[in-house]
Parts: sequence; structure tokens; C-alpha cells
Amino acid sequence: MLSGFDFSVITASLPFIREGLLFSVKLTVIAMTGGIIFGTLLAMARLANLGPLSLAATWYVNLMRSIPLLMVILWFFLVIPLITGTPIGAENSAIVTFTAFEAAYYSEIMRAGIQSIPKGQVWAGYAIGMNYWQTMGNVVLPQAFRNMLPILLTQTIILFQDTSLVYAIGAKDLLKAAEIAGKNYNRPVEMYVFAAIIYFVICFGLSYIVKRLQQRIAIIR
Amino acid sequence: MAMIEIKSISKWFGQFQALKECTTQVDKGEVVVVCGPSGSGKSTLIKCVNALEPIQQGEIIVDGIRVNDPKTDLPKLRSLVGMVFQHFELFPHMTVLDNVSLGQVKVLGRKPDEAAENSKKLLHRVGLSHHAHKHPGQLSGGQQQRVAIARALAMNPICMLFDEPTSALDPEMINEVLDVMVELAQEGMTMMVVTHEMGFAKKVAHRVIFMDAGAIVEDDKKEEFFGSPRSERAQQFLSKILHH
Amino acid sequence: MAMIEIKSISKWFGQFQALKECTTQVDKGEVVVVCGPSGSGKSTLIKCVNALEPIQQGEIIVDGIRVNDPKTDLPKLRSLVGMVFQHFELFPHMTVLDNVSLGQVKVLGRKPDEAAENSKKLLHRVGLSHHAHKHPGQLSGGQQQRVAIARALAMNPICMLFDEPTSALDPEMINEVLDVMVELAQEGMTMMVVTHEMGFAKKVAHRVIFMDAGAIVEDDKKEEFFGSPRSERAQQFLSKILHH
Amino acid sequence: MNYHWNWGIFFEQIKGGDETYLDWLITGFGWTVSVSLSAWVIALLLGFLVGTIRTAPSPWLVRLGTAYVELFRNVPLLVQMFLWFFVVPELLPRDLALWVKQDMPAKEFITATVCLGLFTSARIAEQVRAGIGSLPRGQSMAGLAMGFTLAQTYRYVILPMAFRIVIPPLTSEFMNIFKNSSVAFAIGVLELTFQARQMQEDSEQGIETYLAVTVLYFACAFIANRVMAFIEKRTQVPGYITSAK
Amino acid sequence: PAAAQELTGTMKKIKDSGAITMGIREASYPLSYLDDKQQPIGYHIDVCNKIVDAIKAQLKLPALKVQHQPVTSQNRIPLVTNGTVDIECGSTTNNEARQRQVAFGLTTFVTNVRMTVKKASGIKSLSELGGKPVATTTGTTSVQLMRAHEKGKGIDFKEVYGKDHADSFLLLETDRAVAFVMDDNLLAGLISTSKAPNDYAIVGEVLNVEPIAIMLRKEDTQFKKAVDDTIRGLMKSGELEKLYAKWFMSPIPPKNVNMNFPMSDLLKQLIKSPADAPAEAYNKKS
Ligand SMILES: Nc1ncnc2c1ncn2[C@@H]1O[C@H](COP(=O)(O)OP(=O)(O)OP(=O)(O)O)[C@@H](O)[C@H]1O
Ligand SMILES: Nc1ncnc2c1ncn2[C@@H]1O[C@H](COP(=O)(O)OP(=O)(O)OP(=O)(O)O)[C@@H](O)[C@H]1O
Ligand SMILES: [Mg+2]
Ligand SMILES: [Mg+2]
Repeated sequence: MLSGFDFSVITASLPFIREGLLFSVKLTVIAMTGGIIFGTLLAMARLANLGPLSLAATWYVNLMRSIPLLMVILWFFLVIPLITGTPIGAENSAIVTFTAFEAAYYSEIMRAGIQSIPKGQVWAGYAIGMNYWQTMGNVVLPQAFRNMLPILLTQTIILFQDTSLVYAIGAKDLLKAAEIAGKNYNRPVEMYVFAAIIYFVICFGLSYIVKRLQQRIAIIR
Repeated sequence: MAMIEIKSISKWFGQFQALKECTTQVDKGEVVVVCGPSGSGKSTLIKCVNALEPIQQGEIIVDGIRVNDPKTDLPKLRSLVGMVFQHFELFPHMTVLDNVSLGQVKVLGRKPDEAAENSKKLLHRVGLSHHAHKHPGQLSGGQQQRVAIARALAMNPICMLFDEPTSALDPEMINEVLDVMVELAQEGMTMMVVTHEMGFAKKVAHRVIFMDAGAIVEDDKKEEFFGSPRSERAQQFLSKILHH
Repeated sequence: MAMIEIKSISKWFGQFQALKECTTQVDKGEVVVVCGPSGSGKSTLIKCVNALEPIQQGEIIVDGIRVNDPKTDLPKLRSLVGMVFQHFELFPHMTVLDNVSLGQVKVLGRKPDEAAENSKKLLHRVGLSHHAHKHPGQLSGGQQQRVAIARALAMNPICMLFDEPTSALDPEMINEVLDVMVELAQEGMTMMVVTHEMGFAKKVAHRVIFMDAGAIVEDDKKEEFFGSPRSERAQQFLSKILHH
Repeated sequence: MNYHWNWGIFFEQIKGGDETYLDWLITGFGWTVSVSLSAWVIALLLGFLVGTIRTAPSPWLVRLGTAYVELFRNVPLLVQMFLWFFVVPELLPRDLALWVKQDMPAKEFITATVCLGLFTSARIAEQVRAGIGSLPRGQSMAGLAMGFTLAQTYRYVILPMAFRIVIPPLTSEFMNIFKNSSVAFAIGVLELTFQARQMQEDSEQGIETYLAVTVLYFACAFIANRVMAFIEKRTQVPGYITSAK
Repeated sequence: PAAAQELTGTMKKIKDSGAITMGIREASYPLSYLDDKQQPIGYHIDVCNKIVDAIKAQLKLPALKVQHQPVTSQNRIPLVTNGTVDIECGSTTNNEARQRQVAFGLTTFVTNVRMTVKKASGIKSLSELGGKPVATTTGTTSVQLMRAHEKGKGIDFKEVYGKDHADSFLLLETDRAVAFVMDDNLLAGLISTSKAPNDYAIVGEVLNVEPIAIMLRKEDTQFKKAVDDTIRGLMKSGELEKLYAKWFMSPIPPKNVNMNFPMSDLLKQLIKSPADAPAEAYNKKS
């Protein structure tokens, strides 16, 4: 069967795949940026003693982390139109869902990052007269972010792979594009192998960057 | 004239009482050394002075401002009180110069240029002009602690708190930090210093406070303390610490 | 009779030469103190003695065994050499008793009961009989270091290496550890001790080695070292360290 | 939304059979749990093995471990599942391939379990390596200095503490494995997601179906979390601060 | 006259928003799928485009925007009911269970559920499948149909599942299954694009007759009338048969192969007398 590999399907469907890949990348970048920002706020809410707000943040994070992403994608897609009154389209829905979902994971990472900063650093910030937000913004978060950069990127690699789940609501990412091409030409094996290679190259490239970054950071400390 | 007044303060961590009715005061220009066994509450006491730890009873007044008053602008108060920590607590992601400038820009609202100018002067004063553009991780412990002192001085504090500033240092580096502190004391800075360096205490302290189990056990003129401490606990402590 | 012979050893970490042609020896029953500025290679030197760090040149012979011979049974050799670390390095997930017994059971092949019996004796000796069932995290630094000494002694070592055993301790606790070490020395244990506690050196050392930048700069009888160190670097170091 | 709700659907008989939809979901849940737990065992064993190898003194072992991790974590699970099922057997000798494809008992289950186990083991290996790396270097020195061999040092000193340190990320991974097991439907394991698709297609009560399935997955993750919290509590070292909570 | 009537439901929504959302499938060959440029094409897409043209004319909305929303068999019904999709142009079977949630246009295609095998196996009937692995696609109901069929009674099938039709066909192709049970038009499409189309045959009993139709929201008479009128027109004018010939009897993208799938008698009859009855009406005996 492998000898019967027909790689002409790949060349024929390249434009298709490129579009899917672009969407995967776009979704990853937006969800990462939004997720880290929202996740950091969640982490801060959890760590500060804010009563109901901390509790709500904790619940949100635990709930999101306990439901398969696939289900979250479906629910958001079905429920958002009921809230907003108008359908927002599969791609927008995917962006909202991924940002909200990944925020829960990023928030756990940022929480660990913030907790990894010695308490003395916060005291030192306060001691020169900075307030909570200044201390967070200038002292704690920049360090937490640096410390956690490798883990944040690892999570982003997972996020990139997870974009394949948007097939459930009909958005076309890299894997979906490959699958459709595979179906139209009835050559699924070729397309899956091809997708595996693309994913590997991109994710491996990213984790290589992670390693290099880790070394760069190690010099500063 | 009292710069820091500590009036019968108590503090609990959950069930555990870390400070028990402590009362003392530090006058303007006075240098007070605080010593005592580990866990006796020394660090806690001085952290209460600039409200890094809240207190549950009593009151603390710094330069006429009630620290534990909900209406007090704590950031402002803290900028008036310089603080130096045992583990330096420099910001490792910034250069030495930025460490010293940060508070001036963010808290005092100085222009970045102006702040940098001033920071360089201070770094020169602690003997580190050549290291302004390094990161803290590239300096020795003694050098880091001198940067930390410069950072505190950059806010033009009216008094300084030190929490075991030399105990994380290699023996060789202790003196380079103590020298800076002696100089500060001789210039008339009001200082409250937690330390076990009795040499420093003998040289510049006006008074020595000895703490044990959260309480202030002795609060004497330096000469009296080293002459004949009243409590047995302090005698015992001194004998252990001076022995080697 | 030489227990530890160090013959012209050199060691590199990548490009960086941490030890430069170091030669010395420790006789049976002798106590040798190693001192010198931070980064001078003291820790590296004693880690080479039980092959925790490999060397690239020269040779080390412990009790007649060539340490850097590929055929040497390193675990066996190491069990003959007790070692105590600056940060204690007790195993946090085991009780104090298990910490002391583990090596006896797994390396010496003693029965668990027998090992526990022996461990209790050793804990008694370092004054910690009452803490046998606690975990290391529940003890003070001084207590942890005494457990570490008991753990090393449990293997019946023929000599002991100490790497700054007191420098992570609160001043009050230093003596409780030094006292145990003094006792060991007086019982005739062969010891190689990296420390800045000159009081200890004056009291029990036979010889003092002074290192700087990876080289052994002085290797003198105690009296000569404290009397008049030959090198300027050592004089300078001593003056800084003894001053406060 | 003019949706026709029917919460009684779970108890309705399925056309042409004597089961109810609830029976389907229960079977599916059983398979989900079996796949996840079996894969978890594989993932833990291999994860700790590979993670340990990656801290070994031999550069070749380290490279081997790194290659393993990179291979299994850089391709999405769904794609791996497919490759294991459709491509790997084609690389085997003809007779063996035929056996694997037709006669091997529980072939979908085994493929899914192995695939999920290896995928998860790569992530656990990363965490274990980080856990070992976060221990003070002095700890392994202390073990060696007592005369332990390297293996003994790992067994008695390094791994027990590394395990405790990685419990929080392991908890997430344990929760994830239940969620990730849903991908097994792609090769025809009759697990929860599979049954959900089947049920929604058959009954046309999609919302009820997905709600039930969401709740079941949530329950798995929640129980996994509690189990790990229990283990974390049981293995806590007195006087030693690992993670709070 | 239509203009005088007040608009309701989907027609009002289309008029107000100036847009209509068409639900499309990605690989329901050749009813509704994507070509190389990611554009939806297929028999049902053509039918829907005719409907859209008619609505444009009726509502006097020459600039009517047509949006495409890909749907799957899992989410197509919720998407129609929650208003995301106005008209689903896929390959949805009209049956009673679905009629509880949605409405269907006039039946525009009929498929028979049958099986495909490798010719070399010599299998001709359900009754020969005892103890053999049979492939179907997750989320379809073929297994129940096999069990329910008289020839299938008492036979022990070993079901294996693909997550979509291409995977299921791969199960057959790689000898993991000896037969693949599915809608015959889909089977014909898969065979025509396979590596060796001559190796496969569609054989055996018809397990079910399924009317396929365009899906709409329920209780939306104005819109359903617009849809049905258009379809009826296409049927009367013979245009529908031309569309059928275009997609089923001539080479089609992307591979330019001809499915050669002649129109079934039932569909011919339905073109003469259009109806929107559910599948159950055609399968009374089982
Ligand atoms: N955040 C905290 N939560 C609970 N207990 C605390 C906390 N901080 C300090 N303590 C306890 O309060 C007591 C006093 O602590 P403090 O740090 O002030 O002692 P110290 O005199 O500075 O000791 P050292 O010389 O070791 O620095 C100790 O018993 C300590 O365990
Ligand atoms: N694993 C290592 N890799 C690279 N360089 C190292 C390593 N360990 C030690 N060094 C370097 O070797 C030199 C000697 O280190 P060593 O720890 O022996 O010094 P030391 O005299 O014990 O100092 P200290 O008093 O600070 O403990 C230092 O410059 C150190 O940076
Ligand atoms: Mg303190
Ligand atoms: Mg050292």
C-alpha cells in the first residue's frame, strides 16, 4: 500500500492546505495573546484575596479544564448565537472559544509563575513605594513571564495542535484541509502523513525556539 | 525627636503570635541595632514599620504618620522609608541602573534621564560606577547588596531599615557592605538594623534591642548592652555569638 | 601515613580551569582546614577526593586506592569517605532515622533492625535522640547538619570531608555543629574541612590550606598560617575575615 | 430557539434493538474509562523511564529520550491515532500485518491505548525531567557520596522527591487523558464520544446527548483530580513546602 | 401578490439582513463538497443556488449576500434550529425523528443503503457476512439496518468503524473489513475515485431507501413554499434532470471522473409527482 503512495494529491491540494495552515496559525496567535492576557488576570484574581471574584476565577479555570475542548467548542458555537442574537460564524466562534478555553490553562501557568517569584521581590517593590499594579507590572509579571516562557510556549504548541478540533464547527484548519483533500481525492493516508510532517516541522521548530530562549534567559539570571 | 514610634504592637500569623506587645522608638539620626535568635521576630518587627506586614494591635508612627491607619497612603509612606533585605531582592530582569532608577521614575515621577543621572551618582557613592549596565545576576553578593542600598537611597528616604543585610554574604564581602552602612550612619541617617555583626553594633549603634520569642527583652544603650545585658537569655546569646 | 594523597591535579569545567596543579596530602588522624575566597575551588577540590567531580589531570589516592582509575569501584570508595555538605542535603521524604539507616541497609547490607539500632546510637551522640521520627523539614538548620554528620558516620568512614558545614546556619547554631566536629577531631578522625570558621581552625586543625583562583597558595602548619602567612593574598583574606 | 426538548430520550428503546440510549452511553463510558486507565499506566511507566533517561549522564541516552519526546509530542493525537491504525501495520511483514488487521483481539482498543499512552508519556517525561532538574544538585551528590550506585541514587533519593514535585502537573495530565481518550472514536473504539455521535444521529436529540456526555467527562476529570489530591496529601513530606492546596 | 403579503420567519430575516446562510458539507460527494479552491459545489449546491436566485427575485434583493457555513452530521440540526444556517444544502435524510426538529424541502435525491465489497471476495449478500468484519461510519445507523433486515437476522457481524466515509473505505481497502455498508451514491463516489475502481462492486440487498432533501427550519411556511416552488419548477422544466446528469453521469471535479450513477426509478417517479414524505414512508415492510 505504501508503494502505492500518490503524492500528486498533495501538490493538487496545496492552496487548500495553505489556507488551512494560515487559519491554524491565526487562531493560535490570537488565542495565545488573548489567552495569556485574560489568563494573567484570572491568575491575579485567584491569588489576590478578593473573595467572590477569586472564587469565580477558580471555578472558571477548573470548569474549563475539566471539559473536553471539543465539547467547549460545540457549546460555544451553539450558545453564543443565543446570547448575541446573531450567529458570529465558525471562525469567530473558534477564536472566542479558544481564547476563553486557553486562558484557563495559561492562567494556571501564570499563577505558578507569579508564585515562583520570591515574596521578597514584592516587598522590595512595595518598599520603594510602588503600589500593587506598579509592583505587578514592573517587578512580578515580567519575571513570572520570563520564568514561564518555556512552559507558555509548550502550551502554545499544544494549542496549535488543538486547533485541529475546530472541525467540529466546520472551520477549516490545517488538519481539516488535509482531510478534505484526502476525501475529495480518496487518498486519506497520503494526506494524514503529509499533515503529520507539517505539524512535526512546525511544532519541532517551536520547541527548538523554546530551548534557545531558555538558554538566552539563563544568561540574564 | 522620635522618627519611628512603635507602641505596644502585637501581630499574629494565624494562631501564632509573632510579636508580643513590642514598644520602642528610634529618634532622628539614631542608629538602632536589633538582634536575637532566629525566629524571634526581628524581621517581622521591621517589616511592620513600613507596613509590609499588617499589625493587629498597637500602633506605629513614622515621621508623624500613623502607619496602621486605613487612610494612610502606604506607597507614599514606604517611599519615605528605605529598606534593604537579607537576599538583596534586586529585580533580576533589569540592569543595575534600572533597578536604582525604577522607583524614582514610577513613584517620584522623575524624568528617566534625571533619574539615571541621580542613580549613577549613587552607584558611584557605593563604588559600583562600572557595573551600571550589568544585570544583578552578574554581580557578587556584596556588590548586589550595595546596589540594593543605592536603590533605597535613591528615594531620598528619611530613615532606613536593614534586615540582616550581610548574613547572605561570603565572609570576604561582609565588610564592603558594612563600610557603606557605617558611612551612612556617620552622615546622620536614621537607621534600624537587624544584624548579628556585633562589630558593626559596637562601632556605630546608639542603642541595641534584643528580641526573644516575639518580645523585646532588652532595649539598652550600646554601652550597657555590651557591658552587662540584664536578661540571662541575652547573655547566653551574646556568649554564643561572640565566641567564635 | 597518608590517607589522602592529591598529586598535581587539574580540572576544567569546559574552558574554565577550576583547579590548577593542586598537590597536598592528609595523613591519618590529621585535620586539615581549607579556606580561601569564594570561587577559588575549595568545594571542587574536596568533591574530587571522592570522585563526585572527575579530574582531567593528576591523580588522587585514598587509602591506597587510585580514585581516578576507571577500574575503581566508586560506590565502595565513596562509602569509605564520609561527606557533609553546606546545605545538609538530607533526604526530605524520609524520617531522620531512615536518613541515617538507608545507606547502612542498601550499601553495607545491614539488617534494617541492626541499622536502626546503630542509627539511634549515632543520633544520640549528636544530641538528637528525640528527633528520630521527624522529617528533616521539621528541624532547624543546626539540627539538620548534625543529622547529616550522623548519616555520614553511619557508614563507618575512614575519613570525613566537610564543605562549609556551618555557612548556611544561623549564628546561634554554628556552635552546636562545630562542637560535634571538634569532638570528632579529638577522637582522631581524619578530616578535610572547608570552612571560614577560623576559631575552629585554631582549635583543632593541624594544617591550613589556602586556595586562590584554583591553586593552592599556602599549605602550612596551623601555627605558621595564623602567625605569618607567606602570600599577600592570604594576609589580605585573613585580615578581612578576622576583622569583624 | 424552537428546539424540541426530550429529556426522556435516554430511556427510549432503540429501533431494531432492545437497548436504551442510556445503555449506549454507559457502554461508552466503560470504554472511555478502560482506555484512559490502561493508557495512564503505560504513560506513567514510560514517562518516568524516559524522563529519567533524559537526566542520565550518557549523552546518547539523553538524545534517545529527547528524540522520543519530540516525536510523540509534536504531532496531534488525532493524526497519531490514524497513523498507528492505518500506516504502521502496513510497515509490518505481510502475514503479521494481516493478523494485526483482522485477527488481533481488541485491535482498536489496543491501538488506541498504546497511542494515547505513548502520546501522554512524552508529556510526562518532560515533567519528570523538569522535576528531577528542580531538585538541588547536592541531593544526587549526597546519594553518591554515601556509596549508592547511580541507579540506587535515582531509586531512593531522586525519584521519590521528583514524583512528589511533579504531582500537580501529573494531575492535569491525568485529567487530560480522559478528555484526550475521546479521540479514540476516530479508529472505531466504542467509547463515549463515539456513542454520543451515534446517539445524536439516531435520536436527533443532540443537545441532550452532548449535555449528558459533557457531564460524564466532567465527572471523570473531577474524580481524577480528587484521586491525585488524595495521593498528594498522602505523600506530603512534613515540614517541606511543595505546592500549596 | 407576494410583496403585499407580510414577511415572516426566514424570509423576513433574509430581507432584514440582506443575507442568507447556506449550510454546506465538505465531502458529501457529489451532493455537496468543496473543490480545489475551497468553493462549495455539487448537485444540491446547484439546486440551492436556484432557490437563492428565486428568493432574490421574490424579495427584490439583487444584492442578496450568500454566506456559506460548513456543517457536519453532528451539528447540522442544532445549527438550523438556532438560526445559524437558513438552508442546509447537504445530504440529509428526511426521516420522522428529524421532522420533530426541522422541516425538509421536496425530495431531490434518493439513495439506497447497500454494501460495497472487493469483487475478489465473491460476496453477494448480507447472509454471507457471518463472523466477518463489516465497516460503517461512526454516527450512521447502518448497523441497526443490517440487524433489522430479514437477511441479516441472526447473523453475527463484526462491526468496525471509520470516523468518516473515507476512513471507512480505507478499512475495506486495507482488508480490515470485507464490506462497507453505506448510501449507494457515496459508495459509488468513493469507488470512482479509488486507486483501483474496477476492484470494487456495490452488491447485496437494499437495506433502506432514503429520501434526501434540503433542510429548513420548522413551521416556516413562507420560506418552505419558496423552496418547494423553486424545486417544483426545476422538476417541471426538466432542469433538475439536467443537473442530475451533470453531477452523476459526467466527469466532475476534482479528479474529473464520471460516477456513472443512473437515476433510480423512485427519484424519476418523485420528479413526476413531487413529495416530502420521510424515509419511513418508503420502508414500511421492515
Ligand atoms: N508569613 C508567615 N506566616 C506564618 N508564620 C510566620 C510568617 N513569617 C514569619 N513567621 C513566624 O514568625 C516568627 C518570627 O519570624 P521572623 O522572620 O520575624 O524571625 P527573625 O527573628 O527575623 O528570624 P531570622 O533570624 O531567622 O530571620 C517565626 O517563628 C516565623 O516562623
Ligand atoms: N558545574 C560547574 N560548571 C562550571 N563551572 C563550575 C561548576 N562548578 C563550579 N564551577 C566554577 O568553578 C570555580 C570553583 O568553584 P567552587 O564551587 O569549587 O568554589 P568554592 O571555592 O567552593 O567557592 P564558595 O566559597 O563560593 O563555595 C568557580 O568559579 C565556579 O564558578
Ligand atoms: Mg529574619
Ligand atoms: Mg563551595
